[in-house]
Amino acid sequence: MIALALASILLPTVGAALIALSPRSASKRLGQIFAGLATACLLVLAYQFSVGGKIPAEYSVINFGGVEILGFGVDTVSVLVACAVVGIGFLISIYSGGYLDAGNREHPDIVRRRYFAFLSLFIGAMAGLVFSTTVIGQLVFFEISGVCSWALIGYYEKPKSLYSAAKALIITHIASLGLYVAASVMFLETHTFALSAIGGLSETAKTIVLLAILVAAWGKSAQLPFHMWLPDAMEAPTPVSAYLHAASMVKVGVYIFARALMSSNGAPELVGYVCTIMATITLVYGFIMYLPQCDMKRLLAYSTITQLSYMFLGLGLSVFGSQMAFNGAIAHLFNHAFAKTLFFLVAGALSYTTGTRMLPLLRGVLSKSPLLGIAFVVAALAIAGVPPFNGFFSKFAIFAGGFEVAQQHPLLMVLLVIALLESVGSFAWFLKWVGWTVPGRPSEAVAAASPVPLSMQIVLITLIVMAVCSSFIAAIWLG
Amino acid sequence: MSGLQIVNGLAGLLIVTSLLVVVARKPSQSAKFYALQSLVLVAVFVALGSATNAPQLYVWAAVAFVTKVVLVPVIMARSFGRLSDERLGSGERISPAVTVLLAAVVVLLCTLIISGVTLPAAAGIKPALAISLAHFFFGLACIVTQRNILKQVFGYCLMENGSHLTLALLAGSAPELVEIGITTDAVFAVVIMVILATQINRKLATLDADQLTTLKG
Amino acid sequence: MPTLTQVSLAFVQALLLLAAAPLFTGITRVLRAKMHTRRGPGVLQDYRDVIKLLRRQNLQPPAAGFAFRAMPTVMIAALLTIAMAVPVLTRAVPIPGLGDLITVIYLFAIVRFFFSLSGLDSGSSFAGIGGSRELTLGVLVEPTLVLSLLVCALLAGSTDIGAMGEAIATGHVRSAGAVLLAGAAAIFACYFELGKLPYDMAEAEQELQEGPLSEYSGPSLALLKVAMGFKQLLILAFVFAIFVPYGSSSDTSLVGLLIGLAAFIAKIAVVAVVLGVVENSVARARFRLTPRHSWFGLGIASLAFVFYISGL
Amino acid sequence: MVASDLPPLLLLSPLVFALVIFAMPTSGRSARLIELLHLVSIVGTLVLALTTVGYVLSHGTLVTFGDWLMVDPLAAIFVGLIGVVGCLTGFYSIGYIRHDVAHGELTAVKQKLYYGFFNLFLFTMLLVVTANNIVMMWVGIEATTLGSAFLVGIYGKGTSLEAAWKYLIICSVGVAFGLYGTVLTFANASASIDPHQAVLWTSILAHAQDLDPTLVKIAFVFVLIGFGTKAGIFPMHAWLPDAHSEAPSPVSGLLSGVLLKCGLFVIIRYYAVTMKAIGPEFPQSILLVLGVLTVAVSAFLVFVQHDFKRKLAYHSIEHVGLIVIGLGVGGPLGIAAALLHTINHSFTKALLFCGSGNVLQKYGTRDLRSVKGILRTAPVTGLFIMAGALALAGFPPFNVFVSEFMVFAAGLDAGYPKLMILVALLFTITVAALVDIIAHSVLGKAPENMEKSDSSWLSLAPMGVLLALIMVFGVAMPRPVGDILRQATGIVMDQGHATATATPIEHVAAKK
Repeated sequence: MIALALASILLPTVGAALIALSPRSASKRLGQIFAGLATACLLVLAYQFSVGGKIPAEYSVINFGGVEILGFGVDTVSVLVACAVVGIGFLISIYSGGYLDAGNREHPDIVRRRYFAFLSLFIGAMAGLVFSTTVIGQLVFFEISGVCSWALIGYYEKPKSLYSAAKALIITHIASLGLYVAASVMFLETHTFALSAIGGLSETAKTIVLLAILVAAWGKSAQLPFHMWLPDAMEAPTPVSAYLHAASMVKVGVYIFARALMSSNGAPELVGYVCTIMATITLVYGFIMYLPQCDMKRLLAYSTITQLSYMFLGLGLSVFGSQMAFNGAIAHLFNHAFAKTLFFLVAGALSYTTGTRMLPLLRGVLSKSPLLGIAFVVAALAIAGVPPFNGFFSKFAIFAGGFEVAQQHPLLMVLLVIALLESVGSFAWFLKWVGWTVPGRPSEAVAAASPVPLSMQIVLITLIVMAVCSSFIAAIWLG
Repeated sequence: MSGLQIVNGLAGLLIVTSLLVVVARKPSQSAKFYALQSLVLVAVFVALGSATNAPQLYVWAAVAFVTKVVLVPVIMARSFGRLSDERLGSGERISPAVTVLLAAVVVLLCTLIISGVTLPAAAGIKPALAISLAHFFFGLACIVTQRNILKQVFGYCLMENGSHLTLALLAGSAPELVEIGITTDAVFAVVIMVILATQINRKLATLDADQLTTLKG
Repeated sequence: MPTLTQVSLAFVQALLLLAAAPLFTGITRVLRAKMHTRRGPGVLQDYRDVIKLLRRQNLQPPAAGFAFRAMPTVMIAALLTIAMAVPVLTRAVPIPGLGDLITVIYLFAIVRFFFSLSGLDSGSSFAGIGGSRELTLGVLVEPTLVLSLLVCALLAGSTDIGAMGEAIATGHVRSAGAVLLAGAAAIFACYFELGKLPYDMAEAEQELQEGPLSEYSGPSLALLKVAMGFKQLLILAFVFAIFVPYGSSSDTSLVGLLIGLAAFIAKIAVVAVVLGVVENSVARARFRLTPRHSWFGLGIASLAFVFYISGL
Repeated sequence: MVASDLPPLLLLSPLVFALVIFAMPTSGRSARLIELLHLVSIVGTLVLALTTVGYVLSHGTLVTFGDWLMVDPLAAIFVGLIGVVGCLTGFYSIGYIRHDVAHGELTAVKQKLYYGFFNLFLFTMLLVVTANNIVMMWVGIEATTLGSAFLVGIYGKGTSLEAAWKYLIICSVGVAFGLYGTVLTFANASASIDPHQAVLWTSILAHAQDLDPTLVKIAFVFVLIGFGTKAGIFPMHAWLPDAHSEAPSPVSGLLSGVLLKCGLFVIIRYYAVTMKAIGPEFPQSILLVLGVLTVAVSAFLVFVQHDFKRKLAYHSIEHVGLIVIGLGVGGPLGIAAALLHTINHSFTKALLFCGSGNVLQKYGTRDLRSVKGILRTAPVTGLFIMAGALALAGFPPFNVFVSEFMVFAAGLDAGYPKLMILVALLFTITVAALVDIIAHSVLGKAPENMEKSDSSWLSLAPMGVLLALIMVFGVAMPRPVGDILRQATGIVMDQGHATATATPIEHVAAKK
């Protein structure tokens, strides 16, 4: 199994190197092939793992002076998340093949090697991060993914996009100091970097390590006070935005914190309070920022921030003893990946065909392009948490788990009520835009739209299916 | 006066001569004063050698005489005479009067510092030791307060003389090879500085350190 | 109590110096004329001037007050006291106790004080400026002089001028460097006091530093003229006594005194020549530059002091 | 050949070649011959250096030439560094200087002098690190200034002469402080041991507890000022950006990669003595303060520079600051981290300076505002610069990440959490500065009429080797390097061989 996990990390990395060395025309195919291979590996791994009875396993990869520097672990959570991030990476690669061409109305472009090289490397780094069992390993992949996101956000090389890219890099790099601290403290306390050692730390050290990791997680997941890079990062090509904000970059934060909690063997309540309170604050902030947005991508950016807050809320609640909230958070991570990717790709498809992302200009999508219209509706409802779409189930789990533990913790009750209100509010707001955009007579921009390329259509359909099914997959998988 | 008192007295003369080096109008004049100063240094070596019965100091004295009294001043006088910068003027940042006061302050401070040293070798020669340290810093002050780059070379020479004196005072028994190594290095340093100053004067037609400010930031 | 010999020696010495003052200025004038390759007035010209002035009427400006009137007398008196205090022919001070360094310095200060005061008191603006300049110069030079002589006194272990000269001449001081520096500074300061080029031209009365003289006439002026030369002579004697007492007699025997006199005259002659050369090789410095130079002197003096402290 | 001949041979090889090169006639035909001689010299030096290091690793410290020369594991690190970086930048020089001669920026005479002084410079640096005699150490450092001042000013332009002058004066003056410190230490030691032994670092260290504490303190301050000037520690760094930016690029690489480290090497030697004589508190607090100041000042200066090489130069200052912080933090972990960072920074900075050389020759300017699209005009160079800049910014999997992390961990261990976080934030500023280089110069729109052509393989090959080294040290540090670092740390801590067998990591474990 470890061979498959390693393959899923190394294949995209090798692919990135190959793309850098081969001629430009081959870069698209190479990127797609290697992402596909990695996805295949993971699917096989998932199959073997579930057949084998889902027994967690860990493997040391690099040791120095008797200390494990890099190790990989396979368990239910890592396999599930890895499948999502790599699989979506593969879908994005396919979609990008159609998106980045001269027919793009908003950004006519020929594809450059840089794009697929970094995308490939990104996929590899994400897989590495997910499987990593040491803090230092997480840190390494954390930083690599930071560099990749920087390269991809700045892809168009306009001053604005370069600025946004640097901003994302610097803010997440500052946040990564949390991981530095966590790794150092752990090493100095226990002489190992293994995540499993968190459980054996003293209470104070554990609090420090968890809070430090939480800071790093906030940075990557664009939670307050590190949120400001995310809306700017919309300068990236839309498929990249989709990957960054749905499946990869922002999920890094949630994931490393989730892993730390899993290994912590009972986290201090302080960590839970900090996490839930900040999540709620971010939630409210994100919702308020919905209201003035007209650019579809910026709207989605703030929506991402709030959805991530739900995950942190779930993780924070799990500190008080709710396994359901934890599973809900992980499931939400998985579900949101598909739903948000879909939404971004719809936005991308709209800008590809119509040349604009401004919601007020977009009306009557359904009649012009039924696929895009349906995808828009599905994505919006999934994000807003309407059954039977996936977002509903994981959010429900988080709330259910939350109310369960809130009996003993009145403060949590307040936070949950606020979150619930936000949930209703965002549902209303998304409904408003669905009503505006999807039905009716096509507006000028929509009427003049070009057809959606085949590769993009395939990806959209896959994602629509996943937006319905993913929560069931997650529920079955996590048991 | 005892032998060590002579050493101390001569050390005092070093400061006086270095003042002359710094205050002198023309670099070629400074070179002559520098030769004088080095002569005093040689005298200190000889006096110290006889006072502490350390014959290797005579070798030092001989080496210093050849290099510092003859070689370096001759090189300087010959090459500096040819360089000129009309706009520079005296090139002092502070007036000679302040320079002298500065020297006084430096000597005073160094005396205070040296008074804390308990090394047995320093027992009878603390004043000279203070002077050697002061001489070192005075050379540094010369580099800082003079705009004329040729004067800065003299500043370096003064610093070097200061540390040389310390070496002789505290460690007269060092192997000769050490002393020869240091002296050779110093001579080379001066030669390279002279070459470079000549090139600068030829290329940029200036000797003013304040004109050398193209590189900033 | 001083003995009779001592007192008489002091008086003789003082009167001798007073009498020789016009001669001294006359000689320097002649020397200068020679160096200019011109024929100046003779050596005795200053005596003739004094005698002529003594016969004139003593006038004073209407605004002038007491200080103006008293100044010539005070100046001559103070200078005569100095002349009795400074060892000239002998190593030792003629009247013990009087030849104290501090006394002498203050007597010189009194001279300067009255000299400038009279300028201010005369009511003439020209003389007033001269007076204030004289004071400025005092402020600039005095510290150097005091500091450097203080170092010498500390080194010699006494403030008695004779004892200082003795100690320095025989090398019984701890620090040669400090003595050299202090000597240099003191001599430098004294050069200011001499009122020679490049800082002043004592005999050219229109020069501003001599401004206080401009309102005097008749016998007062004669006294002042003599006093100016007298002062120069005394300053030299003072310097000689401390730094170059060689040749002066160590007892009060007649032969010794005569030898001392001869040595003194020789020293004066040498200095006169040197001064002449210096005066002819430099131009008059602007008054503005004077502080810079005097600061340099102060620097040297402080360096000497530091040398003393560090025990060099 | 006996092993004790190795250090003298190592020293003689570049010296002799330098003299031979100086003695060559300067006709057009001899240029190739001189290049060949130079090549033989640098490769010979590399081989000898690595042999020496290997010997030290397997047989322990090598002392020879009447105890005046010594290669212990600490020195071996620097010997190896000089060998590797010297050889690679020397090799890079061939293509670079050929280009300059072809474009009339250098004459044939200058070309000969360049190679002569280059080898002389290598010799002087080797002299510093192999010296056991502290006075010889000083002589070596001073000689490095004299040897390299010519290299800095070789173009003979106004700016390069100015840079050479500043370099010469500031370093000579600084190093004069070093001499004073050396003399004080020597005098201090000769009070308790035989003067002929008192010049030897080993015997001073052995008798460190007999030294006069006041003098040790004064001497350490002098040494720090003196050799810190050479190392580029704030506030004595003023010469560094000028010299680095005006020197030919391979020389900049050598200055930044190795020369600064030679200054640090001497400081480390005295640091060991001082720690043993008066305990770690005094030297460590000074080092920490200076280190943090250095990092703080240079971080902002890196950011505002537009000149490529000046930016890199300030960056070198910052990393020197980090090494000093590592030393100041102390403990086995801090010192090992500092030493490792020394190695890592050398490789990375040499790579980037070589890259800047390619850029300079391609674009004719070092101004980053007018250099655009390197990746399009010179793809391989662009790729190297990109990798180098990311490595320097401390991103994994490159080597700088490892040692930066170690310094950080050591700082937390020693109880300076706030300080370390401050330093880490300051380093973030330079991350911004470095990605800025990539964003605006490596990427970006290439100038219209510039054809796509990379530098010759002569220039690219050594850069490739450097990048490979960077990757190797980042991903899997070779075991011998780990061993030698551990032994060197033991020397600095003066714990002899008894405890030096434990890894730095095990040291920490043992402490708990």
